[in-house]
Amino acid sequence: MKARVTVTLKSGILDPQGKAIEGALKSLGFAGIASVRQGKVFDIEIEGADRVGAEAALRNAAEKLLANTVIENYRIEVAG
Amino acid sequence: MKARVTVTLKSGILDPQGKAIEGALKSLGFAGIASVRQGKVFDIEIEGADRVGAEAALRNAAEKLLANTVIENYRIEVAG
Amino acid sequence: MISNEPPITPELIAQHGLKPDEYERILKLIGRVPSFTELGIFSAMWNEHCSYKSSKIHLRTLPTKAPWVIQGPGENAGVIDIGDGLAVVFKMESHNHPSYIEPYQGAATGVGGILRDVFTMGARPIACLNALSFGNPKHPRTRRLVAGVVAGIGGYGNSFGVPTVGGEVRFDRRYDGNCLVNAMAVGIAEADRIFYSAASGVGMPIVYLGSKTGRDGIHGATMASAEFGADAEEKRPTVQVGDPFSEKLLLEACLEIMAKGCVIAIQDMGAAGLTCSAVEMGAKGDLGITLDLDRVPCRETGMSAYEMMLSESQERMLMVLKPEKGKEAEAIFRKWGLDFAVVGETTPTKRFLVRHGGAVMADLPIKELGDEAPVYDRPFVEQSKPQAIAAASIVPPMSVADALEKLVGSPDLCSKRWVFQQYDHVILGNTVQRPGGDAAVVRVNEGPKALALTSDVTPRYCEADPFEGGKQAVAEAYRNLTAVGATPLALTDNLNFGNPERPEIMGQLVGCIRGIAAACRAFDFPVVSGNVSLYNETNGRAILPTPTIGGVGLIEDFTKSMTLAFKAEGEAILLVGETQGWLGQSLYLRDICGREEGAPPPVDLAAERRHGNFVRALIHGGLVTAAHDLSDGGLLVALAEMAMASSFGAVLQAPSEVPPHAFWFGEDQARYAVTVRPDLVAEVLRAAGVACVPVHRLGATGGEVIAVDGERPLRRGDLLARFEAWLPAYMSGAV
Amino acid sequence: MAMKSAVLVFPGLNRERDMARALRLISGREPAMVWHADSGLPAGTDLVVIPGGFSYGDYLRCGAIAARAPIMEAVRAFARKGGLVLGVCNGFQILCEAGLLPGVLMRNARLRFICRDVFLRVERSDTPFTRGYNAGQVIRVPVAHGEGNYIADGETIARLEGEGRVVFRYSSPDGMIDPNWNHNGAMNAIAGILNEGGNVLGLMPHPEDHVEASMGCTDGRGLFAGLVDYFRQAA
Ligand SMILES: Nc1ncnc2c1ncn2[C@@H]1O[C@H](COP(=O)(O)OP(=O)(O)O)[C@@H](O)[C@H]1O
Ligand SMILES: [Mg+2]
Repeated sequence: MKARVTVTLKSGILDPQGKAIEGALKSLGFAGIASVRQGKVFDIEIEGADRVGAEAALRNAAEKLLANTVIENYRIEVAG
Repeated sequence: MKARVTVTLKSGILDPQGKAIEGALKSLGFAGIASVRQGKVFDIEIEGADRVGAEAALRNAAEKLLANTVIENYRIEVAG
Repeated sequence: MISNEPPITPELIAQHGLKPDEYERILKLIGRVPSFTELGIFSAMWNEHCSYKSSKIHLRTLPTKAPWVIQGPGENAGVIDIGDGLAVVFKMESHNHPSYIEPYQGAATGVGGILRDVFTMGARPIACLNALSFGNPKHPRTRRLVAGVVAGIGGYGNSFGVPTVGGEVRFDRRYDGNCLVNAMAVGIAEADRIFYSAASGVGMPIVYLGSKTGRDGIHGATMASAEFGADAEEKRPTVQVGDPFSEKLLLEACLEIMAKGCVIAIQDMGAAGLTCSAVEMGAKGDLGITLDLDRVPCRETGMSAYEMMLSESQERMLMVLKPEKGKEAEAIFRKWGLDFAVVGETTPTKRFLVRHGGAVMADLPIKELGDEAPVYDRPFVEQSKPQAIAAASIVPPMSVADALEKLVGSPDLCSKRWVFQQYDHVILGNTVQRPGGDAAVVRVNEGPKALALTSDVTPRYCEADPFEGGKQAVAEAYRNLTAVGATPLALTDNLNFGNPERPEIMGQLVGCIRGIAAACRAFDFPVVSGNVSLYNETNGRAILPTPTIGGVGLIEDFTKSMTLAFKAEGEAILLVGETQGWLGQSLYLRDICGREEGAPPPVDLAAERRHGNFVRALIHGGLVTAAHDLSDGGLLVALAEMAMASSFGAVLQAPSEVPPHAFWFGEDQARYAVTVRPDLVAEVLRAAGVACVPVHRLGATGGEVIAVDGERPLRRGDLLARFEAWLPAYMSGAV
Repeated sequence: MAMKSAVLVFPGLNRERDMARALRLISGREPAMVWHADSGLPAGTDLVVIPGGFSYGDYLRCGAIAARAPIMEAVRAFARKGGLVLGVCNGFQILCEAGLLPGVLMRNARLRFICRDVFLRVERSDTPFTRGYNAGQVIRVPVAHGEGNYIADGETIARLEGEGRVVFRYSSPDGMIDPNWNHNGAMNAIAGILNEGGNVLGLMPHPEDHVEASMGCTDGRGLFAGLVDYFRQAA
């Protein structure tokens, strides 16, 4: 099974990289960019076909390692 | 408008980060993880409502700045 | 030979960078049409990068011996003895083309490669340097290349954990289409525990260590020797990615199994990875090698023999281990989380035999692939020497003060802080002199010994007169080491040139090597390692000839190393060496007068050595308080640098014989500026007389300004601001 | 009885030698080097040190993977019992990721790795880690990091400040707090903080690289000398 965990910064947490990219885009002449926030995606190959088990395991992995829940949110999608 | 640009490594390109995370997940006792690849997401707020223009601008931004097209692919989604 | 490989066509042969006559040679050698895998192996081994076919006969003329040389050219790195049972292991290598195509990864893997060359020999790396040449700042690509290359060098070295303590950054439109990234690594080993690449013993297991093999950089070796055309973009996907984390583990694991006495021979996998390393081990040991590719740890599925043999995946090593120590070695590698696999064995046949999926994919004579690969004596023309330019014939377009202001804020002379601040230059706690001085000084273990390290070359001199330019590059390295109080011991060279198939380019290469050789001989300053990078040209336009010299010197007591900053108010400023006011090819002529002409300053090798020995003796005798070598920009720029590094200005007079602009900005060689306590000036002058070294008193330190006789005084603080401003402003897009 | 220190070694750390040398020179005793896979600390350990570097390549997030290594359980237990723990640079990041210190260290404001000497104002001298300095004293030590930009939510910052747990701040050479001297953009110019118990310190700069007079600067000595003295008194 293929799964994707997307980790994004909680709103309110400042994002130096996003800010810098925002600035760079503006200086490259991209009008109308209001804001940029950067996050991470993890594309994970999982053995077996137990969707439910996989989701549970991934939530656990996100909580324990993939996301720093102090500053980050995460979303899990398991592709059939 | 909200848009998301997702940048992932081209297949075959070494992903040291993914490799290290894979190892960490295994040593944390997550069984059945076959592989992990890490990518980036950029959540971008765009002023106005010109979907088509926005997509064009984002493609341009991805090519020029957000993705390193030597080793990365990108995907653009503009949410209505 | 069973295989489902593509047939060998003239197109395929050409794509592999093999010339028709070279292919003929292959047919004669093996008496049949090569397999696809064999063609790949030949193309990797016989290309310029691995075979040195265009440069070898000329490299042989370089002096490589001295009583303190333990290993000269021919191994992964050079080795010299510094006493106390310690040896210094060092080498410089280029990663030019990959860095132009993918600046971050190209530069990063360049650093990774040269670090491996050093720890492969049993040394722990203690310092890195990097010599960078970029195109015109106004060229659209330059800023991105600078940002990417610098980030890549820092990204790899900082994470690996070696201080990056020195280097060079230059800009010239001639590098617009080919930037140069030359990385140097220096390590310390026990003199009686050096490891070499020659295999020995028949039936010995060949072990693969490090990271897994992927399709990274396939054809990287051939790419690195291919002239760029419009199709450079298509060459992109071959760029490999560096993993400094794995390299750090590889370092620790290798040093651990070396200490445990497990290793017979070791060779890192660099260009053309498995092919180059296996062939080198066998050829040097006069042994055959058999590889079983089914045992090679792969990252990707379905890799062909061709791909595995040409893959340039990083952070990999090949070793011949003592059979009885195999288990112990494997346990150590597992502990560090690295791959370990026996992939073949040594044989008595002198054949390079490669098996995959039960089939023989290659069966070739190993010596002809390796140390007996073809060498060329390419035709070359020596260009005619340019006319010397009389100082009097140059009308100064602005005052000396204005020129100084302009020069200290120019791309080539401005502070490179923006660059070296991105490199960890203090890690390991042994950096005595950080970037920004003449040579970096790095303490050896806990001292008292220290190494002085520098990298130098003046490409515009080399183009105007390859022979004098070659001499000057070595002379400047010699001066930089001397100025910190070090005794120059040996050097590594990285020869960057255009297409050697053009006689005028070949002439530059030959001329520079002759110049380097002459200087090395005159200074007892042998070449112990190096690297050649040719075909640095785009659409027929070559780079400036750039033979980078990496110099290493020894300081007996690191607490006595000399710095260039003024130390106190009211000290005498003395000029060591003769000044005619040589403006030909000077930065003053180029950046102030807008003319790139004339003969470069000639280098009097005997004077260089005499003046160097004199300055070193003054430093060791505690007679000087500051010392600085004179090079780009000439005397006044050097004095400004000494002032800017301190909190004192200077009051200066010029002698009348030489026109002021020529005296202050001429680039005459064999010169130093030193400061001396007033009460010691007489003694220094007496010593100079005895040593037949010309020394002139220029003035004294002190005050807030640099006041040149008859010129507008310049505030030290304002000069410093200009000096520091250009690079950050440029990188932020402001200029 | 000289201070007994244990230096944790994770794959990818690279300043463990600098740290071990500083501890040896100042405490007169070789520290124990403790491998990440070990489950326990040496008996009688006074001080646990997590040095700088790039544990696990700093992949994922700086310190994230190391923070979850087996040995960290032992460190947690050691800290819970009041044992002194020092984390420098990557060590600071690891302590934050492990939840032993609050907040996170983000990319430097200018997004570039920075290596240079900086000036730190020592805010307190009444902690085991800073007793070798005077409150308000300014020291010069090197930094070398790409992600040293300390941030935390308003509440956490308020608590840190309220409880006097900010012990080192980036400052000008004369001790002024000034954005021009805050090279990484850290909130409130925070360079080093304590946990609630005052027994766990994390800081970004490298005092261990400024401890030898012959190398030109000894401003980093105070931190180690203070700890040695603290344990001498205790004994
Ligand atoms: N310009 C040169 N001067 C002296 N020695 C050189 C030069 N170029 C290459 N060599 C030597 O030739 C050998 C092969 O060089 P190279 O292929 O760069 O080493 P490696 O295979 O370890 O990367 C090395 O020992 C190197 O020191
Ligand atoms: Mg090598």
